[in-house]
Amino acid sequence: MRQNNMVAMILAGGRGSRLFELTKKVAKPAVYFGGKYRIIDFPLSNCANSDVDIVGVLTQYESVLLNAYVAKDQNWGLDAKDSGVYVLPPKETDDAGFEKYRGTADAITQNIDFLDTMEADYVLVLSGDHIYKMDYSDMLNYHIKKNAEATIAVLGVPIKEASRFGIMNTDENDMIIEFEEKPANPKSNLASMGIYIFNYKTLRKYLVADEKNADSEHDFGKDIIPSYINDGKALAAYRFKGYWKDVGTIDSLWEGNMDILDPKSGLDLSDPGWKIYTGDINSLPHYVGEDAKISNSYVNQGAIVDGILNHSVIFANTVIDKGAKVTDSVIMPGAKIGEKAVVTRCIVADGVVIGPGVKVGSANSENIELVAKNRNE
Amino acid sequence: MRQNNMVAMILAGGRGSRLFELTKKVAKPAVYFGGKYRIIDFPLSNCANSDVDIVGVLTQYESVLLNAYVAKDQNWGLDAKDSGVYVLPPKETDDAGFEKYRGTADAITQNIDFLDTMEADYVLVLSGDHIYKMDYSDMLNYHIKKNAEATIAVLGVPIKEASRFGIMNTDENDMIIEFEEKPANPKSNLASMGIYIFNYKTLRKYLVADEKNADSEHDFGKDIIPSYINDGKALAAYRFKGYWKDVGTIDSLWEGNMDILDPKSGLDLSDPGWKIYTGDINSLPHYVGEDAKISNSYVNQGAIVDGILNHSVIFANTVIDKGAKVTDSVIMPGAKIGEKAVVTRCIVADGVVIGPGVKVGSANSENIELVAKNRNE
Amino acid sequence: MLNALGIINIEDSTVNIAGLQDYRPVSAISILGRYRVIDFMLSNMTNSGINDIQVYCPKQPRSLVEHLGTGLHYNINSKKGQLRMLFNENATGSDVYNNDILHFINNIQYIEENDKPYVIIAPTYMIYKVDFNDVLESHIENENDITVLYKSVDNAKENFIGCDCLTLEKDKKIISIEKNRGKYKNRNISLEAYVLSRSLFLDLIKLASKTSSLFWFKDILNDVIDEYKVTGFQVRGHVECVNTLSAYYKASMKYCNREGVQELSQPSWPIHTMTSDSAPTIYGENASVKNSLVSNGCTIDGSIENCVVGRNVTIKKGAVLKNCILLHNVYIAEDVKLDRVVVDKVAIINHVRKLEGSDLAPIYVKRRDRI
Amino acid sequence: MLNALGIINIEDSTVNIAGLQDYRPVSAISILGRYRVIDFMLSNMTNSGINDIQVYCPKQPRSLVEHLGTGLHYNINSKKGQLRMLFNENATGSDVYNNDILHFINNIQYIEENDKPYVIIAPTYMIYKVDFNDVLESHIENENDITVLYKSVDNAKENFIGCDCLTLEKDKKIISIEKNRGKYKNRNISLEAYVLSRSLFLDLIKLASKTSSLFWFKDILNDVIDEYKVTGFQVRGHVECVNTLSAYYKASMKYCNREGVQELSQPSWPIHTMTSDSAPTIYGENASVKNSLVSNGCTIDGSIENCVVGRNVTIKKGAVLKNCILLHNVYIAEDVKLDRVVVDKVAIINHVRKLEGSDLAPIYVKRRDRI
Repeated sequence: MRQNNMVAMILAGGRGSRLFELTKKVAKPAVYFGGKYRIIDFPLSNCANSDVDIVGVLTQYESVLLNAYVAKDQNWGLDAKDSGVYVLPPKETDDAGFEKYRGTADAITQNIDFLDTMEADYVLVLSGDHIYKMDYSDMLNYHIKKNAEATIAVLGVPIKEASRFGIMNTDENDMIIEFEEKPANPKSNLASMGIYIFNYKTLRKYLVADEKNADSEHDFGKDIIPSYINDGKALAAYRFKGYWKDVGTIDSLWEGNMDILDPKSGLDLSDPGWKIYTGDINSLPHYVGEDAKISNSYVNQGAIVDGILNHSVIFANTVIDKGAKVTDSVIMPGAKIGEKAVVTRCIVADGVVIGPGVKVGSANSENIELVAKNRNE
Repeated sequence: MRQNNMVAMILAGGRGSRLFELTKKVAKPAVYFGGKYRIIDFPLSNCANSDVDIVGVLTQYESVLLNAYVAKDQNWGLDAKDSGVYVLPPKETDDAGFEKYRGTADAITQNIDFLDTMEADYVLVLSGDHIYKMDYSDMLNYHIKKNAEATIAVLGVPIKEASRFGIMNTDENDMIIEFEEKPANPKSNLASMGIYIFNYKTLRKYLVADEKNADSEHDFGKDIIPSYINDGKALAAYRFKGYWKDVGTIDSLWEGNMDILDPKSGLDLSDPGWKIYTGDINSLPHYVGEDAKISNSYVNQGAIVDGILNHSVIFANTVIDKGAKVTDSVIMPGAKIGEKAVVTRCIVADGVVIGPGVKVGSANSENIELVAKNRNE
Repeated sequence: MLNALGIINIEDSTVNIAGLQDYRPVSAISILGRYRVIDFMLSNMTNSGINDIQVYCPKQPRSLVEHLGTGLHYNINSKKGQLRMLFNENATGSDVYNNDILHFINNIQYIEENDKPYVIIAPTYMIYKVDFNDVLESHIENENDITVLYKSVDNAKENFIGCDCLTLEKDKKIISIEKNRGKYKNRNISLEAYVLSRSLFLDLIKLASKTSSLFWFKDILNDVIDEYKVTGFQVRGHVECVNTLSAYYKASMKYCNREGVQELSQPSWPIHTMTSDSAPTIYGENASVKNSLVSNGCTIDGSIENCVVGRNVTIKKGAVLKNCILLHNVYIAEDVKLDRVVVDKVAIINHVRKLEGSDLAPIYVKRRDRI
Repeated sequence: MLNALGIINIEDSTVNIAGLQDYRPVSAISILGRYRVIDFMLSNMTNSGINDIQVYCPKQPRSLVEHLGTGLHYNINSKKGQLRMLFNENATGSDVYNNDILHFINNIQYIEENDKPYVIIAPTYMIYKVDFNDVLESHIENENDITVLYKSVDNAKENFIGCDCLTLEKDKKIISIEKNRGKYKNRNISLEAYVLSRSLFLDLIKLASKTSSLFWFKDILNDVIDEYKVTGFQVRGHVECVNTLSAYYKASMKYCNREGVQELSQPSWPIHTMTSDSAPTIYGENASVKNSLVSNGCTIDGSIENCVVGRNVTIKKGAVLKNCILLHNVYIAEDVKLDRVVVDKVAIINHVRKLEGSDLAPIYVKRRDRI
């Protein structure tokens, strides 16, 4: 029985419309990343590695696959007796109508029953679509040491880009005195990462009040945090140093994948002390054929590579046939690249077949091409 | 990898309004039963014991606790790699609005994606609120032997009660030729138990068609089965012999509990070959004190009994204090019966405290009393 | 997470639970109806947040392997954490050499490759509650080299025989360790549970192994007591030492009352175990039960008083049991009378009409016996 | 569910995988990068719907206990089913007596108390695919007393040495069993996998135990072959017998090509194993890889050809490996040249610049060796 029971709530309802066809069938957090993983494996593995044993995943959009995926809590070792990953869809209550989550804060409000049942002392609010490794137990220790009501993880960004983010202005003790959403003239470069720790007791009161507030958008950044600041609650900024990336567009998803191939990026998935866990698949080690050439690439089990790979990320159960040439690309699970096909600066979606000799993408393209349908010419 | 992949879908959305306060906080399938269990443990344990490894639980009403409960699939041993219990709430789809299940068939229709993902060959439709033990693999073998498109489990009921049920009229081979909902003049005594096996491929077509039918109530009994009969599909009746009970009212819930105490009822929960599994709790064996008298009763671990029990069912973590007298009653988890209190023909809901000396219920009452609030006088 | 490697140690020959121990290691003996002895120390470790635990297994590991599984029911994360069972794979033929040091040496790579800074070692046969966070905190604050858990007792004449006792200075520094031979009433009993850095632990087991092939860890500790800062940490609350059949019997009886039950039923400190999914217990028309702990799955139609009853036990009408401990699946036929008897699992008492032991020498009925 | 108890048997001394077998039982030896030898037979059993399996464990059970866990990754229901590990708890000092019959006798209560009508026994060192539903169906249809799985081979001069071979009548009744001493090319090799009723199995192990304390199950089978209807069942597809280091090497190489990979990658018959959650493998600028099976977690910047590479292996720039099998966590330094070498786990090859074995005698580099 833990003394500091911190329950994580992952906001995984994002429609991810800028990922286009990749999110036609699955919600954004279930999109594939890094040769082996899905995006949501990152916050879930961070939880497991940080001893956060109870995780609610708040889903809403087209989430059959996402729900089924996170329900297998043993993937992240979260199947011990008092652990668990719980799928939390918007719910019908006894007296209210049946409605979807109206905002990030509303998503938590609708699950107050869940947090009560789990006897949360602290609530850790996470987003389901960022790639990073963070020890939330360190953040909790910091939160406790700071005697804060809420702690927000922040990342130093280049000051000229700061106006694209929610910016936290802090005092000399790193306590937050002001929050500005996308300020024209940022006073600080500390961007909110959308990662919050709240003392549940206080948060619960604010959420209940917020629910009744007709003017509220029920959002943490827009409503709850400003209320805390107004009321003079102690709000700490927790500085994170390390790799962090929002992979919300095709280009940034591609960049995140390529970062694995760059030792300088800071994204290391092979640290045995902080593994990223994911669903297990039945497949042999990958097989590299007689005619393969592979350099600077990341290849998962179950792949069959007989072609030429250069600076690419290859998921499980793919086939790269003889003479095919894959450069600067991401090939998602089950995709097949036919003989002598040429794939350059592309993300090939799962299950897509590129016919023999077909060329997709270009070395000089401005944007990465998403190949979401079979190509025979 | 199983050749005959049968996926179970448990309809667990029932509001259970005739169970009154017991379903204020939890959905009917999560209501306690039998000293240790919840109602939904019965279909879930039947699945586990019948080698049905993938179970969808279709919930909608006030289901935080039910969802969290069934999500711990290891409770029923359904946590092996290709097994799982999946919570399936009504969903928002890409193009449609967000709506709750409109009927039993609609609940399955909305989860066609799930059944497709799980590569179902057969779909076993179950209800979440019946108490019985059934080997669904025997029913599947029968279904296959009968070469049926659908098989419906039926129970022989006294003919004079048959007009309260959905009645299956069958030919000499037990193939269903007619279905009558609550017929005034029943031609047969074979009542549908609401347990169906469908060949998924055919069912999928009927469900898709039914979804578009504006006149349909999207119900298996009212719409899908009649369509099958109209189209001359082979529909088999599977005769079930054994204990079966719908525990949808306070009186029937009480009767079900009392049936455990009656060796003649046919409800035996102690068969090591067909265990009913449930969530594990941390508690010692039950403790029986110096002044206790117990006869004809069923007592779970974690109870402390220092009073007098007669013909009663006692759940975990209850206290029956010195001199208290509990007769013909069901005491749900965490309830406390104070010194010299007298409880007769009652269901005392979980966590309820009956003060010292207080009398509830009566030996001559027509109905069982549900005690859902603390009583101090 | 507590940043220490938990080590569940084996016990030496001072522990001898006659009868019960013939069939399984002490750690796997049933206690209080639904637990095994090891559940108490494992729950101490996992409730303290230790997620990485090595269990050293004596011979006859089957029941322990089955009971522990992968540790999910003790709340050990199955990916980040590990409940590892280690066997004395190169055991020597003569049991006298198969001490804890040999176990550690035979598995030393798994201690060396661990990344935790501290180890917390404890045997299973001492039953008590301790939060190892408090122990480790005190260990670090006091800059101890080795912290030894102990309990001041005033009943050492009859209990804890063969256990180590500590002589402490005022600041709790331990200046000597000797065996309790029952000479004095008041003693600081060592619980044989130690906190130290992993590197010092490795040094000590290597040193022990070089010093004598008969040495146990407690022997090397005694040898080096002057070289290190070895300090006692007193455990609060009640300690039971289960090192003989009568101690096992007494410990069981100590918890068989409402206070004992409440002491072990604190929601903040659950005792984890493997569930057997038995149904509740059914009491018949003729049952009479007083001051007893009764597990699930029993069918009781006889009379019991001051008994601890394991799961799936049947007690027929007319049977009268007083002060007995029944392990699981025991069958007691009609009209059998038992007093102060420990009945091992799956035994059937049918033809014997009466058995009577004493507190100091309860009668033991063998596993699967039919008498 | 297949209504039979699965029994994973130990192997006799004809199986001797030099080197690898020093550290773990044959069943726990790594094969094809991410599997253990036992995975193939266990997957046969669970894919056939057997949910109740006993694994008899030889000495050194640690790696097997960890690999098997509670069997969730083999799809064994954790409540209704059971993957039970049974130890030779009363093993005798002399290994010659520690045959399968003694293991069975020492655990006979777990066979007696089982409720399945049939048992299906198989060792792990024969690797093939079989659906036991077909075998059991044929066993019942033919009214066999005992069904013996076999494979007709035409390479028995060099392979399957020491294995049993069957002489069959036309209706596949087995009339005699003899050892394969490599005299003939064509042989019906017994896979030492048997289907029989649980009651006959119990009779035979008791009979064997009475007949001779050196008897294995296959010996008693030979003794009673005229008394029962003992019939062969031929397994389709390819059988690999991993009974020596060179057989292990050859079997690994047999699957190291696109056809081999596809043969083992049938979605309808997955090979289950315990995942280690390694990241994908990273290939550097200088990597050159041909015809190799490469597990996850590797960092490869050297050159490999015809190799089977376990997880978390590092191969530095300039290293050239041909026809090698590397177990997990092996480190190959720059410019090392290896040909026909089997490198056990966690070994580091640094100072030795060149090693060259042969197909018949591949070189074996020891576990945790630093050379």
